[in-house]
This record gives sequence, C-alpha cells and structure tokens, in this order.
Amino acid sequence: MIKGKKVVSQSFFPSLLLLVIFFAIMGVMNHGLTLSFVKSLILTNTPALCLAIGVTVTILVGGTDISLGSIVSLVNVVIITLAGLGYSITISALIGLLVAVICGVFNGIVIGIMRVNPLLTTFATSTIYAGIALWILPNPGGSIDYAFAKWYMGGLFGFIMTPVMLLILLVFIWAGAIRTPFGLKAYALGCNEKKAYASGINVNGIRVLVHTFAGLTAGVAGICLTATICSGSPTVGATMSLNSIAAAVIGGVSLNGGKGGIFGAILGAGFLSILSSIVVAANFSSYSQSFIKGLILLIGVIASILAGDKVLKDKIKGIFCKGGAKS
Amino acid sequence: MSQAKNNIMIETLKNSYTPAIVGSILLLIFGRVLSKGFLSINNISSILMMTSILTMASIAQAAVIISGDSGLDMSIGAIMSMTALFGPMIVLQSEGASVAVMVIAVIVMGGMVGLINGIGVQFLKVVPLVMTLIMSSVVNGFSIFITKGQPAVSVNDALLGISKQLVGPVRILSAIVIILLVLLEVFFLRKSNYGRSLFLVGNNTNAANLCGINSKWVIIFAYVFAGAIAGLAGLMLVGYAGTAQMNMASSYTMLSVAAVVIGGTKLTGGKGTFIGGALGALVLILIATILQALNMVAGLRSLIQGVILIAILMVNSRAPKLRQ
Amino acid sequence: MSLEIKNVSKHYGAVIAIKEANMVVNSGEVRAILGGNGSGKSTLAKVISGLVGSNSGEISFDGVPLDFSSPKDAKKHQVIMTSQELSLFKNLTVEENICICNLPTKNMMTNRKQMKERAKDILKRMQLESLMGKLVSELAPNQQYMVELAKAIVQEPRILIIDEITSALYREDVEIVDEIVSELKQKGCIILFISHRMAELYAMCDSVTIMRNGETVGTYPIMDKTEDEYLSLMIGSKIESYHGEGKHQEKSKRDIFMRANHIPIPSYHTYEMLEIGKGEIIGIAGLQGHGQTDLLQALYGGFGKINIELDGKKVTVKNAKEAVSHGFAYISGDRERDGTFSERNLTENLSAVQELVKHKKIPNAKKVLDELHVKYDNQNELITSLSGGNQQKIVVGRWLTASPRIIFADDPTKGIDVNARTDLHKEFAKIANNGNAVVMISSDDDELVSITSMVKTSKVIVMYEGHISAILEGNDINRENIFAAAMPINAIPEEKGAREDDKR
Amino acid sequence: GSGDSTKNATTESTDASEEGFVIGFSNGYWGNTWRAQMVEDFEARCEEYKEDGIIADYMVSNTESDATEQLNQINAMIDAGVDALIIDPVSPTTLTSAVQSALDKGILVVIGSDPAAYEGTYCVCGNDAAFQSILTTWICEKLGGKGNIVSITGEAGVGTDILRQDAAAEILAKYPNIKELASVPGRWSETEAQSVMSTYLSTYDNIDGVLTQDVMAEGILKAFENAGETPSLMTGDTVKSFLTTWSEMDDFDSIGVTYTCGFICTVLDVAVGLLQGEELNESALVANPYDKNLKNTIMLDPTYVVTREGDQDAVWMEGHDLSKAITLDKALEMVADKADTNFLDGWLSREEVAEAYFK
Ligand SMILES: Nc1ncnc2c1ncn2[C@@H]1O[C@H](COP(=O)(O)OP(=O)(O)OP(=O)(O)O)[C@@H](O)[C@H]1O
Ligand SMILES: Nc1ncnc2c1ncn2[C@@H]1O[C@H](COP(=O)(O)OP(=O)(O)OP(=O)(O)O)[C@@H](O)[C@H]1O
Ligand SMILES: O[C@@H]1[C@H](O)[C@H](O)CO[C@H]1O
Ligand SMILES: [Mg+2]
Ligand SMILES: [Mg+2]
Repeated sequence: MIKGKKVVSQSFFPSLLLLVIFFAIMGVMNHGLTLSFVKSLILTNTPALCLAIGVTVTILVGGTDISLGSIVSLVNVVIITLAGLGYSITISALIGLLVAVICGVFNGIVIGIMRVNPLLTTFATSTIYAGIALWILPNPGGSIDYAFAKWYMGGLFGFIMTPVMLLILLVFIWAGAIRTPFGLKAYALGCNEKKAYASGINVNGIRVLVHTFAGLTAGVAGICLTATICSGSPTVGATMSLNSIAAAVIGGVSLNGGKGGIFGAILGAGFLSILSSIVVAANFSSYSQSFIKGLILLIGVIASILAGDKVLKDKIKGIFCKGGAKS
Repeated sequence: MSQAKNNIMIETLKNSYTPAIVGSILLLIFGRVLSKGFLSINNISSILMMTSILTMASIAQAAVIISGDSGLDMSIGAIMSMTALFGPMIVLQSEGASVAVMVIAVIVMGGMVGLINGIGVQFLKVVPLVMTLIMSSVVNGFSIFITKGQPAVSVNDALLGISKQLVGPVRILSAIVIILLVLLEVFFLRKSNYGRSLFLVGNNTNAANLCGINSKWVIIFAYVFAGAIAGLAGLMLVGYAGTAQMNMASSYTMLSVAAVVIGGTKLTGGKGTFIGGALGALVLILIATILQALNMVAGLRSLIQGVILIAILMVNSRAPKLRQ
Repeated sequence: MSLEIKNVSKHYGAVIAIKEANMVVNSGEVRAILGGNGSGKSTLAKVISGLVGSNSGEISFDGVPLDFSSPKDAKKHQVIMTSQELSLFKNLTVEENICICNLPTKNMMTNRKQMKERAKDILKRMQLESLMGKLVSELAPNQQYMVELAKAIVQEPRILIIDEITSALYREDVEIVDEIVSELKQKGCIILFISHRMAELYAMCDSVTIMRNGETVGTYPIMDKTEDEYLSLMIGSKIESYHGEGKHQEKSKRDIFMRANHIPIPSYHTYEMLEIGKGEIIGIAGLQGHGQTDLLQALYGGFGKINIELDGKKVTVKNAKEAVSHGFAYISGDRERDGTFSERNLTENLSAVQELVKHKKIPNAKKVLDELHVKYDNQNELITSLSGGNQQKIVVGRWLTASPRIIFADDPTKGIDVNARTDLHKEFAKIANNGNAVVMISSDDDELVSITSMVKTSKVIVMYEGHISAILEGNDINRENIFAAAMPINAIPEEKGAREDDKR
Repeated sequence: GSGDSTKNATTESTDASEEGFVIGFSNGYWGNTWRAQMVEDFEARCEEYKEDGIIADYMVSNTESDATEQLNQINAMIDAGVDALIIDPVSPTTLTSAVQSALDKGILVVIGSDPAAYEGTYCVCGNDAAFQSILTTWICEKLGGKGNIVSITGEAGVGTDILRQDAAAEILAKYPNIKELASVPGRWSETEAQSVMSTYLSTYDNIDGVLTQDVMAEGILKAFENAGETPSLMTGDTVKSFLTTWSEMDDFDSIGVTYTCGFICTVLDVAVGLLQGEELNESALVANPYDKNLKNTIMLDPTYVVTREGDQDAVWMEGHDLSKAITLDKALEMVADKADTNFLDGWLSREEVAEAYFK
C-alpha cells in the first residue's frame, strides 16, 4: 500500500522515527529488549492505541473528542457490574461495547446535528460519562473471571496476541471506511465544512459516524483495559483522553483537520508508551522525572513537526549551506 | 424608524452576553429555591471570590483564543499552580512590599512560560493545544523539580488580606478583579492598538501581515499576556486558599475554556471579550455551588453538572447553520 | 424546457439581497447575469442551487417547482453551481475534488480507477491533463477556478450556474470555458453566467438579465445593446466606459523613484530587476503563475530582506511592516486569504493600516466608504455581510486612506464591477499623478491597457517563466503585444539555459 | 538474573548483601505535598540501606493518577531487573497484569501505603479505617453524642476515600443523635473544601461540627473566617501550618491524626526483610481491607493522634493502642524546624519493624 520510498514523505514518518529511536534507546539501556517486556508493553498500551485511533478520526473531520477516556471508565464499570450480576463475560463485554457506541453517537449528535463545539461538547459529556461510571460503581472493585485476562493475553496461532487482533480489527474497519466515498468526504469535511456542505456532502451524517466510530474504539479500549486489570475502577480512563490527542499530533495528524491518518496516531501512542518506560529505566531522580519527560515530549513533538515541515526544513538547510541562493 | 428600533432590539438580544446573564439569573433563583441562605451576603461573596479567580484564568484564556490559529492555552492551570507555589516564597521585611514584589515576580514567571508557549507555537509551529499541553507537564514537572515536592510556603497576611470584606458581598479580591477586568477589556482589548491588532491577527493572520502588523509577535504576546495573567491568578488563588498544594489549579484550564465559550467567544479566534468570560465563569461557579448545596452522590452530581453544561452550550454556543 | 424564477426574494436580517427577482431561461440558452457589486447575483445563484433558502417566490423547472433544501438536494436534480469563493478542498487531489460530489463506487468502495478516468476525460477536454494527481493546494488560482468548473461539469448539469469564475482566468482559459459552455448548450443545458467582463459576455452568452439593487431590471438578447447601455442599466443612470488603447503618452524620461536590482522570484529560482519612476503606473502582465505575484511579494519584503534604492537612498525591506513604513501598500485580489477580516466590522477593516500600523487617525470613515461607493447598511456590520465586490472595495480603501507612495496591487479589481473598477483606476491614477507610483498585476489585459493610459508615464512589463520577457511603453501597450510577449514562441527550448545565465 | 530472585533472597541472603538488592517503587499519585514527603522518606530510607550495602540500587517512578502509565512504569522496572516492587497504586484495582508479570518473574511485590488486594503479594498499608474512626469518634464524643455535623470527604471513587467513608459511617451509626446534614467531596483540595464549606455555611445555620479528612482543614477554616464565623469543632490535620493556626485559636478544638508519610519506610523495611529471607509473624498479617479472605496485610495504625490534651485513654483511642496520643504543643515541637507544609511524620526503626512483624 505504501511504497518504500514514499514512507519518508508520509506525515507519520517522524513518529515512526521517534518510535524506532526510543525503542533502540530502551534496548540499549536494558541490554536488549525481552519478549516479555514487549508483550507487556502491548498488553498495557492497547487501550491507549485504540483511543489514539478514535480521537484521530474525530480530528480528521476538524473536530476532537476528549470524552473517550471517560467512556473507557464507563465501559470498564459496565462490564464489571454486569459480570458481577452474573452475565457472561461475552455478553458483558458486548454490552460494554454497545454503551460506548451509544456514548459516541450522543457526542456525534450534539456535535454534528446540534452544531456545538466538539472540544466543549466532549468536555461536558466526559463529565457526564465519568459521572455515570461513578454513579454505577462508586467504589473501585468487583472482579471478573480470569479467563477474560487469559483470552486477552493469549492469542491466535500462538503468536498474534488478542490485543493486536483487536487493533487490526479497528484499523480494518477504518481503512475499509475510508476506501468508500465516506473517506474522501470525511477528509473534505476536515478541510472546510462550508465547502463540504456546498459540495453536497452530508456534514451531519459524517460527524455522527465519526464520533460513533470513536465511541467504538473507546469501547474496545475499555474491553482491553478491563481484561488487563480484571476489575472495576470508575476513574481509570480519566487521564487517557489528552494523551491520545498528543499521540495523534506526534503521529502527524493536523489538529486543523483533513490531514494525517490513524497509522501515525498509533505510532505516536506507541512513542508515548515507550517514553514512560524509558524515563523509569533511565532512573532519573524522582523529582526531575516529570520535568524530563515533559522536555523529551516537547523535543519529540518539535522534532516531528520540523521533520514534516518543508518550509522550516528548507530554512534550516539554508542556515547550514549558506550562500546557495546569493552567490 | 421602527425597523431601526427593531434592529437595535434584536442586536441587544443577540448580544453574546445575554445568555450568560440570563443563565446566571436563573441559576441564582434556582439556588435560592433550593437553599435559603443561597443569596446571603456571605455566600454571594464567596461565589464572587471563586468567580474572580476563574475570571482571571478566563481572561488569560480569552486572549489566546482570540489570537486565532486554533489558539488555546492548556497550561493555564499549571502556570497558576506554579505561581501559587513560588509566589508566596518571596519574603521581604514588610509584608506589603513582599506582596508587591510577588505580584511582579508571578507576572514575570507566568509571562516566561507564555513566551515559551508563544515561541513554540509561532516559530516551531507546534499546534497550540499540544504545545501548551506539553508545557503544562513541563511546568508541573519544574515545580516538583525545584521544590522537591515540598514547597516552603506560608502565605503572608497581606496576601491573605485579599479575602477581606470591602462593601456588601464584595471582598478585596473581587473588587480588584472587577476593576482589572474592566480596565483590560476597555483599555487593553478594545482601545489599545495592540488589542485591535490582536483581533485582526486572530481573524486573518495573512491579511494582518500584509497590513504591516507583525502577527508573530502579536500572537506571541497574547501567550505572554495569558501567562502573566495566569501567574497573577495563581497568586490570587493561593491568597484565597491560604495554603499551596502541588497542582492546586489544574482544573482551571478546562474551566477557563468553558467560561470563555459560554461567554460568547468563538474558539476560532478573531473575536471575543473578557467580560463574557467573566460571566461564563460566574455561570460555571454557580452551577458548581448549587450542586454542592444539593446533597447527592458524587457520580450523580458530576452527571448533572455535565448535562447542565451541555444544555447551556446547546442553547448558547451553537455554530450558525450552514444553510442560511 | 425552461427555468422560471418568479418573484424570488431573499433577505439577510435587514439586508435585502434579492427583491422579487424574475426571469425565464430556456433550455440551451446561456444567460448572462450582469449587475453591480452587491446587486444580488451570487445570492440568486445560491438560492437556485439550494445553498441558501429564499424568503418568498417560486422557482420552477419545466413547470415543476424546485425547492431545494440543500445543495445535495439540488445536485440530485442536476442543478449545479460553481462558487465565486471556490468549493475545492486543498488537501485532496484534483481528481478527488472533481469527483467528490458523485464518487463512483464498486462493491461500496470508491472506484478510484473510474474516478481518475472521469476526471481525466474532463481535464482532457479542458487541456489540463497535466493537473492529474496534483493536490489542489499546489495549483495556481486560475487552475483552481478551472478545476472548480470541471467539478461542476462532471456532475452533468441540467442547470449550470457559473459565478464569476472567469475573473481569475486568463484569455486561453476563457477560450476553453467558452468551448465547454457551447458544448453544454448544445446538450440543452441551461447556463447562468455571472461575470463583470463584458467581452466574455458578448462572446458566450445569448441573452442578459440585468440586476440592480436585488431587482431584475430587464432581460435582453445580448447583442441588442452596447456595453455602455448595459452599464447605464446596471447603474441606473447614463454612463460611459473607458478604454485605453491608443491613448498612451509617448515614452518620456522619468525620475527614478525606486530601483531594485536583485528581486528574487522563488517559484522559478530566478532574479529580476525593476525601476519605478515617479508618477508611473506599471502594469504587470503574463500568464498566471509566471512569477508576477512573486515579484510584487519580494518587493514588499515577503521573502525576507531585499535591498532597494528609494529616492536615491539605499534601504532594505525585511518584512511587510518595514515596507509599510516606507510608504508601500499591498493590495491583493485574494480577499478571503489576504484581505478581509471576516469577523470584524467595516470600520475595523478599513482602519487596519492607517490606525494600527501608521498610528494615525482616519478622520471620516464614512466619507471613505461613500467615495468608493461601497454598498453597506451600517459601519458596524461585519464585512462578510457585504457582497464580494464591495468587500474588495474596502480592502482597497484601507490602503488608499494610508496615502501610500507605492502601491503594489495583485489583481486588485478582482470581482469589482465595471463602474467601480473605473473609479478605482481613477484613484490609482490620482495617486500616481501626485508623484507616487502604482505597480499592478492584472489577469485582464484590457485593464492594464486602460490604466496605463491614464497617466503620463507608464509601462507594461510582461513576465514569462520568472523573467521579464518584454517591456512595453507608449503606444506599444496594446492587447496584441501583451499577448505575444506572454507566450514567446521561441523561448521554450532555451528556457533552461536562459534561466541559468540569469543567476548572478 | 531476575528470574530467580525470590530464591536468591531466601537462600543466599549473604550473597545478596554483597551485591545488594534492587528495589523499585511505583508511586501512583504525585500531586500533593503529602506524597512528595512520602517519596522523600522512601529515598532517605533507601540511602540508609544502600550505605549498609543491603540494597544496591533503587528506582522511583511517579505518575499523576494515570493507571496505564503506572503499568508502563512497573513493566519498565520489571524489565530493568528489580528484586522487589513496592507499589502505591493509582487505584486498588488496576494492577492485575503488572502484578502477574512481576510474580511470574519471581519478583517480590509489596503494595504499600495505600492498600490493594492481589493474591501472591503483600500489602503494608495505612489503616484508613482506624484513621477515620478516631476522627469520627472524637467529633461525636466532643459533641456529647448529639448535634449536627457536615462531612467533607476526599475524592470520589478513590479507594482511600471509600475505606474512610465506610469507617465513618460505621462509627456514626453508633451515635444515633448525631445527624450528618450533608456530605460532599472536597477532593483533598484546600480550595475545593473552602468552596464546599462556604456553601454549607450559607445552606445550613445549625452546623455544630465539621467532619473531614486530612489536607483540607485550612481551606475549611478559611471559609469560616470569610463568613465571619468561628468553627467550634472540626476534625483537622497534622500539617505544620494547620497545627500552628489551631494553637492560636482559643475557642476552637480539633484533632489531628497522622496517616503518616513515613509508613513507606516500614513498607520498605518489610520488603527488604522478605528479600533477606526472613519470615513474617503469622499474627502480623491481617485481612486485606479490600478482600477479607486475603490475609496478606500489615495494617499500620496512625502513628500520632494530636489533641490539645494528648489523652491516651480518651474514648477515641480505644482499640488503637499502637497509636500514640500526643499534645498539640508536643506536635508543634516535633515539627518546629520543618517547613510549613510538612506533615507530622514518624516511622518505626528497622529493629522495631523486625520486632513487630518478623519471626
Ligand atoms: N447546513 C447544514 N448542513 C447539514 N445539515 C443541515 C444544515 N442545516 C440544517 N441541517 C439539518 O437539516 C435538518 C432540518 O434543518 P432545519 O433548518 O429545519 O433545522 P432546525 O431544526 O430549524 O434547526 P434549529 O435548531 O437551528 O432551529 C436538521 O437536521 C439540521 O441539522
Ligand atoms: N451572508 C450574508 N449576510 C448578510 N448579507 C449578505 C450576505 N451575503 C450577501 N449579503 C448581501 O446581499 C447583497 C447581495 O450580495 P451578492 O453577494 O449576491 O452580490 P453580487 O451581485 O454577487 O455582488 P458581487 O458582484 O460583488 O459578487 C449585498 O448587499 C450583500 O451585502
Ligand atoms: O495524598 C493522599 C491523601 O493525603 C490522603 O490522606 C491519603 O492518601 C494519599 O494518597
Ligand atoms: Mg429552526
Ligand atoms: Mg457575487
């Protein structure tokens, strides 16, 4: 699909580079990466990757979604509560998924049909979803059959892990969707809403669909997270929303819409995960850790933006090979 | 003639403050119905105090939002927390002098963070949301790094004095903020060349550049201004709270965005007011206060808060229809 | 088969945009809609194509009422409009843009192959095959307007409304448009053609409906009346148009006002030099995208530091701010991008330079607006509530109030009606005659011929591939010479070598 | 060699003391001074062990309540080859996968400071129930078993807060004439608590006492001050600035119970002891607060209970023999040379820990 040479010019390239570099650093620091480390990395961060996908599609159409983390909490609580009431894991998980999709649809309706700003809408709905989660399950607790975790940690053919399968599934759904006319229209909408409307594009419909899909990703994230922790925690997703936006941007997704794709977002989220580990592995003093992490993040983002910005690149080149234009 | 009158009527009704004002009045009535003491001088006074601090945060936020180019400052809470920690550490012989120096120091500190934000956004082309989001973790990290998480803060009496009663429900802090608000709105935002340039730059950077306005610096200064005001807000917060905690202001970031939007400012830039943000702040604080007065479980409270917010946004902040 | 518009009215708040408009257009007819800026042409187009709703009246096609709830709805009935503001998406390719309204599918998936074929077909007809695969953001403005048209054609319109796309087009583009219009006409398509360029209207249209103040004042077979007669109908009083050909002053010695020896043209990596005399108007001609805009931008500090000689003194211009301080002005025809502050009111838009950059007051904003004949309701309304042409007048007015010494103007009259355009030319001439200078690009060669005839010293320079390929003076300034210089036949094989030589 | 560290620890303790253990500490919240002081205590204790050559190195990671980040940090520590993991969890229920992979590698896992229940781990945590029971009993007793109180709790949905609310409810049930007018989260934030208290003061005119947890006391006092009222009874805090304010207010009575930052030292002591192959007293282990069937927990009772009188025999001290009642003056003396934001702190010596919990 993507030709080798072209990779370098893709918007996700900087994030790919960052991810590779940081993996290498991690490898050097720990004298090689163990399989179990990589495995836990995947198990732990699949929810974050799912959300990065979800938030990216909303950003692509010129919106955003900061309620996905709260949806994750809600899904977790729903699954645990239903399991506690004696429903099977499968049923509980599917209902959890359904709840997430409904949350997404609600976001979509408020944003698309009621035309309220996406950032604020999802700020408000995140309060609502988090509230419902806390209302249903005021206390962290409850548990679910360990078979769930086994299923999650296990996988098909022994080596493709379940979380990877789930991610591939989400990627497939989206990749399929953007190959239908919907895809081009979504990118068009992300570029300019008024022109999209004038071009006969169903603006409302696309927004609703996109937020629905984002809800779905949060649902999958919630299922994965629940399988990781095997228990309920009403506030567990709270911090995930903003991280996912950072991941998207590192992955070359333009917050103005219409540019980038979920592939970059996945790489961006991967980078963020490995960053958390690196800061620990480097064993910085605990007081400097968050400061250093912030700085690395800042440098990473700037680097990825510089790498993707032709004009700036040329400028920098110009500084190094002076006189190219003048003499 | 009557047509013209009608127009004026419509203009006033369409005034972006109207929903916030109507909302506040409704909420006050609602609060009074729920609890007898809601309109007591003391409660109003305390609502005004909290509103004042959020107002400061929203002034900062509004400046950045107006500056356009998807401007948003997600570091306001972090800046406030930082100056709340470091500000009170300044101790001189006289408490009054300490406060004076503190004010300058927090403005400078906040302004510095704003400068970095601005440079990141304008020169390094990092999207504002992300630049300021990351700066907020850098700033929080910095506070922990420097204080080792153990700030030696004791807030002096002069600073604590901002909670003193002035007239009726108005305390010193609210009075300062109201005066500051009006001054900034009128002389900074509306009348000053800078403020007017800010609107133009926020609306159409390219056109502003061609007019000879240096849009880069206009935008950078908006972040500096926001940082400085947030810095000041942090000092006010610690004066109000009496003690400092790490990250004590983190919730102010999103609240300030919400306040600005409820106050009628569009997130697209080039448009907006500080006063609207103040009204938005009042609405948000009233909602929070009313919900506190209702005795209910936390989850339900948060649910209702979100629903009210959505309702306000739907009534107040809908984008115009695409079809006219 | 006919399109019938009966008593259609539309108002935006208190502003009446169309008032009881009436017209009947028959199948296979190309109908020009002619009117001053703000006379309601675009609004009428938008009402017909479903983009805005009307307040009253009826539109019917073949006796069947058309009452579209959205552009999508209109498109279903093959009623298509090209937009004066363009409806292209810069992040998509040309072929994606062309087909976006009606993407071909295969098993639900977008059939990219078929999409490309469709786009290619139409682009071939327009001699624009080379645009295939490019992003719209990479295209020159005239190419974008052509793609906008292609996007409409591909939808196989039964009613096509072309709203001023030709104002950014060059002669050869317009010829293509002409061909396409005749093809459609043959198929029985109804075409409404909105333009301010009389020559085109005469060439392409069968009949014309004149609009004034939102009303349709009359419909005539196009050949029935002269340009001046139409102009008078538009304005409502008798008026004569101005043509410059043959009226130029002979070459004369000029006092050098400004000289720039090393002007970068980044699009072609070339450099040029330019001398501007006191009181001179310099017209810049050439096919779109041959470095004209670069030349002006560079002089205005748009590409970083540039050394110039001004009044015999060496000065450098680093950016627009410095340019303004030297008394330069830059007027762009790309309103949306370079001109208007859409969220601000008329006064603010007008005072941006004089008050905020030059720190002087504008004593009487109303007077300025009236002098430019801006059609407005009150000074505190948003600029977007004005019609396109009136918005442009305010952008021009912004600079006129700042009493500039040199005006750099890039197609400044784009979308301005004939009458206002003449007014503007007179303003420019007045400024030049006061010892200042005007350097102006126009996509309309006629305009350059006219304006350069209005002052004592003038010239037209023609650009080709980043170079000045000809400098015309005196009576050499005419359409034929400009056209010839814009496409130097033997320049093509040598282009590379020539370019290299010029890199000093 | 991380795969067999448990075995290492139990059988070759001499070997370990040559090389030393590597200890990892993952702290799940990092937003207040209390936590900072805890990390400081932890690092100081680690340095002591390092000097003695018992531990070779230690790693500390902090996260701002981000469960995923905590898991990443723990995984990184596991991969870096720690011998023991001490975890102060973001939430009592989010650790399953990390605990599992640590245990798979034979790493000792001790949940510390705040509790969580995981099979195969130890839990050494503060006794939230005791903490809140003392506070609640105190206020009920001071009111003479009759009156109206308002509650300001911690953060909704957080484990610690829930354990404390449960304990408070249990005690309140014993005093039928004490009426809880309202209960609202103050989110362990001075400003939030101040705002909640202001609302209370305007909503109710019959408040006899305020029941709250730590951290929020000063905000509540400020609300009273701003309303021009003086509180008479309020459960308080042991942060220096509050203790000072309290000592200056004559008509006001309060109590401070430590949920001691220094507990973390004991957590570390226990972890090191276990690594060295020592065995815990059966009697030391009690049921986990989150799982009555899991007897893996050492409950650390509040170190100090500060009242004006410092009465060890007071009713609220019943059943809390390990907590030491001290007077306000004594407490002030103990924090005299500390920063204003410091909490009254204290920890058992290594010998005391060995004595109390190990065979
Ligand atoms: N520009 C548009 N693009 C897409 N859908 C639109 C647009 N304008 C309106 N709609 C949708 O068409 C439907 C009917 O439109 P209508 O104009 O009746 O809205 P409405 O119910 O009057 O809205 P309002 O709440 O503003 O009164 C609604 O679902 C609306 O969201
Ligand atoms: N969105 C709007 N809101 C308010 N008024 C508008 C709006 N759009 C157009 N108008 C007004 O409607 C009138 C007709 O505008 P329209 O754009 O149809 O003119 P036009 O004939 O196309 O002019 P031009 O030749 O300048 O493009 C003008 O007076 C204009 O100010
Ligand atoms: O920081 C908090 C609070 O201070 C509380 O007292 C106990 O748990 C800690 O996590
Ligand atoms: Mg309606
Ligand atoms: Mg028009």
